[in-house]
Amino acid sequence: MSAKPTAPSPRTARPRTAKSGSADNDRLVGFYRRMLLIRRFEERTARAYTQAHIGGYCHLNLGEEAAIVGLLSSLEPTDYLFTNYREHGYAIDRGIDPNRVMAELYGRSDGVSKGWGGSMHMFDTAHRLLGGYGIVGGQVPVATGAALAIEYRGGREIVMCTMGDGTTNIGAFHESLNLAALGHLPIVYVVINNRLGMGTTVEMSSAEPELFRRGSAYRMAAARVDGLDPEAVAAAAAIAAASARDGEPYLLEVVSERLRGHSVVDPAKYRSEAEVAELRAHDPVPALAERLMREGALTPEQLEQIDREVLAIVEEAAAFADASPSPDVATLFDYTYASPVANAEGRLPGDPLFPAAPRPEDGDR
Amino acid sequence: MSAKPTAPSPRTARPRTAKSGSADNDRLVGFYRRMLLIRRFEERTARAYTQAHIGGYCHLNLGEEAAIVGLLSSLEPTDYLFTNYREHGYAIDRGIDPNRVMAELYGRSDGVSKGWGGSMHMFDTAHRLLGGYGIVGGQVPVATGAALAIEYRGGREIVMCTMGDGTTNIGAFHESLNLAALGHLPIVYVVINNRLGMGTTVEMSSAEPELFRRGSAYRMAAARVDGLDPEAVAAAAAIAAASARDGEPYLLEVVSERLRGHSVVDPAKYRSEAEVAELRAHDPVPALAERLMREGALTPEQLEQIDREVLAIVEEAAAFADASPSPDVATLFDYTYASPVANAEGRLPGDPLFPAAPRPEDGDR
Amino acid sequence: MAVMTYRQALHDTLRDEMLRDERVFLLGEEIGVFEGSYKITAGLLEQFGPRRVRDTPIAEEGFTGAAIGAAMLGLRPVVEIMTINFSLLALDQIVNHAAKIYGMFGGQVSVPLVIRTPGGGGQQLGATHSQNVELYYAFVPGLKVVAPSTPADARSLLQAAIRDDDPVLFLENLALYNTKGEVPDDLAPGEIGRARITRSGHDLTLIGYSRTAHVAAQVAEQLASSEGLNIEVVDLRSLRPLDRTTLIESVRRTHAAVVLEDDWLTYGIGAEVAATISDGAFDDLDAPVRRVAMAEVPLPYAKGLETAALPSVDDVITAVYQTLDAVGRRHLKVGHD
Amino acid sequence: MAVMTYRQALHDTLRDEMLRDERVFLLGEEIGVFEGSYKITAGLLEQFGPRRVRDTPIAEEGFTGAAIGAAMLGLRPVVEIMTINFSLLALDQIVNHAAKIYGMFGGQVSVPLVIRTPGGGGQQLGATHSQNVELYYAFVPGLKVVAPSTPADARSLLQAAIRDDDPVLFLENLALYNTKGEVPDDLAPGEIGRARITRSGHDLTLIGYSRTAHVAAQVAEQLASSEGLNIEVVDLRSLRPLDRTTLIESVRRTHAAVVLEDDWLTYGIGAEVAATISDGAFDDLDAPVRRVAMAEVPLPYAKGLETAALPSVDDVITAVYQTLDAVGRRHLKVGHD
Ligand SMILES: Cc1ncc(C[n+]2csc(CCOP(=O)(O)OP(=O)(O)O)c2C)c(N)n1
Ligand SMILES: Cc1ncc(C[n+]2csc(CCOP(=O)(O)OP(=O)(O)O)c2C)c(N)n1
Ligand SMILES: [Mg+2]
Ligand SMILES: [Mg+2]
Repeated sequence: MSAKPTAPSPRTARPRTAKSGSADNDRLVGFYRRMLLIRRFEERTARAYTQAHIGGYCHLNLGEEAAIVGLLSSLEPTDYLFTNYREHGYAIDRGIDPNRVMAELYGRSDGVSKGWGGSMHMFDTAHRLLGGYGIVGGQVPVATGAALAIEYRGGREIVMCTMGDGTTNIGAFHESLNLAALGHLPIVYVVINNRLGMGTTVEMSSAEPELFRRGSAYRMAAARVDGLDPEAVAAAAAIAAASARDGEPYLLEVVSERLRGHSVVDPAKYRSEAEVAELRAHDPVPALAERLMREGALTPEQLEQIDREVLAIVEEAAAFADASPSPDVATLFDYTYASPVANAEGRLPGDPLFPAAPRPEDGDR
Repeated sequence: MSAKPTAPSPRTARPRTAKSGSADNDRLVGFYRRMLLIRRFEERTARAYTQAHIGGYCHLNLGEEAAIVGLLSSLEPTDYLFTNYREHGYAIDRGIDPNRVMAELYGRSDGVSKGWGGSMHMFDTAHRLLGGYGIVGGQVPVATGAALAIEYRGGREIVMCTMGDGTTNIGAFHESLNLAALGHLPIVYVVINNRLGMGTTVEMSSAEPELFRRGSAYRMAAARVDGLDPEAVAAAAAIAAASARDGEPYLLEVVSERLRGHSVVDPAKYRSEAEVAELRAHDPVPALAERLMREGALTPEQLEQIDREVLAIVEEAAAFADASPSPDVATLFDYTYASPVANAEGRLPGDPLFPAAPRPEDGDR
Repeated sequence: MAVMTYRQALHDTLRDEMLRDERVFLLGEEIGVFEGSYKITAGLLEQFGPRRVRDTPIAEEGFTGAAIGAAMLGLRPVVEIMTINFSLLALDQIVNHAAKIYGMFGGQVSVPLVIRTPGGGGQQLGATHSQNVELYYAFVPGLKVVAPSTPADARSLLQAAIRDDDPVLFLENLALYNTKGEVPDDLAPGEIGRARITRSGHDLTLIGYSRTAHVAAQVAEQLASSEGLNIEVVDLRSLRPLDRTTLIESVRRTHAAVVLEDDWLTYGIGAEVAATISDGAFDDLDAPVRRVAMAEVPLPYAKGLETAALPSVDDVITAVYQTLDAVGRRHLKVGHD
Repeated sequence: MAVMTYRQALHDTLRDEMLRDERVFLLGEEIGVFEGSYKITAGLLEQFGPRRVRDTPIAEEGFTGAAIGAAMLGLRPVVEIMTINFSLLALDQIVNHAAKIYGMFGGQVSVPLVIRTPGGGGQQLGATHSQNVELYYAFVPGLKVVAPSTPADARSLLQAAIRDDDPVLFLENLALYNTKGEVPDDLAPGEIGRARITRSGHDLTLIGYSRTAHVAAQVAEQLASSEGLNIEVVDLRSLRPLDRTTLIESVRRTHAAVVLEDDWLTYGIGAEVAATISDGAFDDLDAPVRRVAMAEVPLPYAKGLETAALPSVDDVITAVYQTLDAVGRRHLKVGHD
């Protein structure tokens, strides 16, 4: 239904890095490349937003790169992923062509959601990313139901459902975790704790600020992990996924950072300069680059090479998006219903409910 | 605004019982009298329902008498009480004239809610019973807000908010407890765990069936108490109330029984005979009567005397209710808004939106 | 052909659809062990077991949302929400998720979900338990909303709803569960989006849906025998899509219309029906479209107050008379204004 | 008299009411530290402190319900729900509690609560963040719903709402926050339940509220200068109660009406307006009441699609022309049918 990807998927396009032959190092380098791709993609997105190529709300994953790659490492291609509106990085790291992700941001017909969704609503059936949801907590019951469907069919897949720290205070979170625990559903709930809602801290919004402890209200296994360390996240996520695959849902809290404002347009004035400096000091992307250099896994040249490759992918994505056609206005009524229905409404705002009958004299002229 | 009570309040009308002079015994006899009043009132209610004097849904407190008297013992007259739809016993035990409670059940103008509320919606400003709510969990945020108002004003009152076990699975419960804990609000949340929603057991509906443990998701102090023992409930409620009065909300689980069906019309076929027999064996009202006799606090004659007194109150309530006038249909539009407003709608269903102008010829005749 | 209650028709259809299609399963509060608050699902837990008849906790938002997710993966959940009043707790899931997922993601997955729920006042259930808020769903593109009034339509539209690829809000009514009617054995799935003229006439069009379709039929019958009036009755059956064509065609013949609804008048379902007719049959209408609806109050518990607030057969008859009266007067005035 | 933005008028009114009445306090998501998603409350946390400007967790149902309870005890909470889309999560509290508590308990306590929330599409926010669901509140007896379109009305109606003893849904609009207008220094609280004729004319009545009241004024202006048309503009201002009298009086003079709304057409706010006019001005109307509304789709993100789906000035002009055209034709046909 949507355009063919024209660029190779970033995951399959990863050239091997030399130097250290160890599998561990390879894995870490792989993480780094994926993290950097998210980083550069989001930076490019911010720029495109400022250039008015992107509209609406736009929330970036800057600072959450290690969390994302760690989490998604635990999933099989057949597993399902549900996220909130801060999901560009997930989409890319799940293997969706960055071109199509950027095209979605640009609102073009080659976008993953054909331009209907935008930044908050990435969706791709093939990669089993089932959205991208903008209502805080809205994805949580829905993801739970996907797990229910798997259980119903006796499938081996699992569902991963990510959300923010602020989301743990909304009723849907509670209702869903209870349902999942009662039904022994194969789902991992992931709380990305970046310590802020928009400007509201976890301490201001959650009476139990160690969010993973909320699993105990449903006798659900739970853990907290450092979201700046991709290996730690991957290890924790593997445990969580294994539990879900065994029919025991799991609550994983990933303590992370949000390097910029809540969305592209938020200057985050509520953060002190010291706080921002502190954040930058913990930035997981340069930290991993440094470590890889320190451990001899990558030379500065190789790092630069990776950056160039990643930048090329990102620039191509922007070019692809820019070149992709806008959806045809004639398709406006194509996606209200999946099956045809009598008397469906298909009027444009200027159309009358009942078109006037042609005047009798019209025929005469 | 409503009719004056014509019978003495059951609380003030309690004659002293002789025999044992100990304060403990007096207290227990007091509990017994209050419990029996609830018991007889509810039995009378069930009868009135069968006789079609009462309509709608009707949920009884049979089996919860010890819980009610124990809980309300912890409240000052200035404290506020919010309950769910299973609240006749709370209304009476809070000191509201049983006549007016029964009149509400009959839908009469002397009813506590003037006949507008019915069984599920008892409300009395004077006794600070602020409803009676039929939406499961609906009262929980509202009660939390009442506590917020107290805190806002620096008042010394507390709020008690009761609910059923099934209610701990709805989102509003979670959102409210979090708000209360964050705001250090003076509120006691009481879960009457009668082990059933309608026919659904706690184990089927709550992944953590020890419901008080759910307080931990909000770092809220919590406890569980035997709801068949009025003294134990009173002691636990006193602790909970003291905590709330100190600005720390509290979650109290009261394990109780529901002796009959979910509502008057539910035959409860989903319960085995053995289960029902077991229930009857634990019935808190006869159990307390027996204990009082065993301990020599009351003689069989005194017990009978109390029963007669209580029955008289209940019968008078039914007679009062029966004699109370139905609300005047002319008041139908009196309670949509508290303050007058331009262009408010006040049409009966048969009225046209725009009354036809009188016909010219009408004036001629 | 069997005569059965509306309740029985729903029950049998659920059973038959579950037998027909493994993907169909039920979930909701108290539908299993308790056999349903209104006993529609009685016996189904025993027949199909807890995998396909799922008792849920009291968590309308959670389990409705879960049904959406299950539908996205290709199952065909049928949710029971005990009464439509409680659906307000699931509204975000229904309006922001069920109705949006197909469109918002560019048509990638559909949500073949049915939500069954009864409306209805008149049972002395008080203000929060007596509402008719089908409007909240009928308003939303992406949802389909049906409101059958007879056992046969209950069956055929429930079949259609379950087999439909889109989310369908299936409106039942407390007052209809015990009503009886004929249900043909070989009934085919109905067509969503179509009203039906259930009685033809030329004096006036009386429009209803769900319970009020019965009231309309009853009034038409009564006025036929007492006054010799020939009233046409339209049963809307589908609230979204709304079958404007049938409405207009009828009023073009009768030149007058009265709309019955059990919700509040201002902004209620009847507003759209009246606006539609006033527009599409503008040149044919001899009197304003009259609406008979609930008084605009939180519905009181006391029987007398409740009765006064709810539309009655007499209210409808008054409205019909007054409308016919206006038609007469207007005829007299033709040419004068 | 000062010229200020709609945002500023809201901000100043909140501040002034808080200064005037200790019982008034604010609560909502991100209204304090973050200064409000749309900055209406900027600076108020600093000025009044966290007791009176309360940042809440993301829990629309919980904090809206809490505001109801606080109002029952005599406080005057002003809730901000970030956009009206998120109010669906609080709907049970608003409809089943705020709107019912006064009536259901026989008038014992009132709920002096204000819920401020903006609607509005056209910002490329996608299907779940671009809805106009004021209908859900306007439908409910027990609630009052106002929808000011100018800074002056924003101020006077917010004053009125805060001082009112009933729950008031105060509808704002994303597209209006930056619009400017004159606000008299000594402005008195407005009267809820009154529309206003903001421009008088005799050729046609153009009706709007909130953002569409601006569109109506703009079109009237434009057609006055380009075509010499004399269009009357009605700004509804209050959706419940609805000021039917003003509507009918206007249309009795102009004989034609076009209703503008930013929600979906079928069952939208305009349905009631059209039904009301078609009824009350039946003998005076020379053409069907025309409605201009959003296309009935989940609003897409892509700019071109979104623009196509939303009513534009051109759409309104088309509707006005077609209506005037119909008026003309209808005049020709008088006496023939
Ligand atoms: C129900 C609802 N309420 C409010 C919002 C507005 N909103 C969008 S994001 C956000 C903060 C969410 O914080 P968190 O869950 O921590 O996620 P993060 O943005 O930090 O990733 C809010 C309040 C919304 N989209 N949905
Ligand atoms: C939101 C909502 N959902 C469903 C119902 C129907 N209902 C009424 S009582 C009840 C069971 C409540 O169980 P519990 O909380 O344990 O209270 P109990 O009746 O046992 O006192 C249900 C499901 C309702 N009133 N409100
Ligand atoms: Mg966060
Ligand atoms: Mg219970």
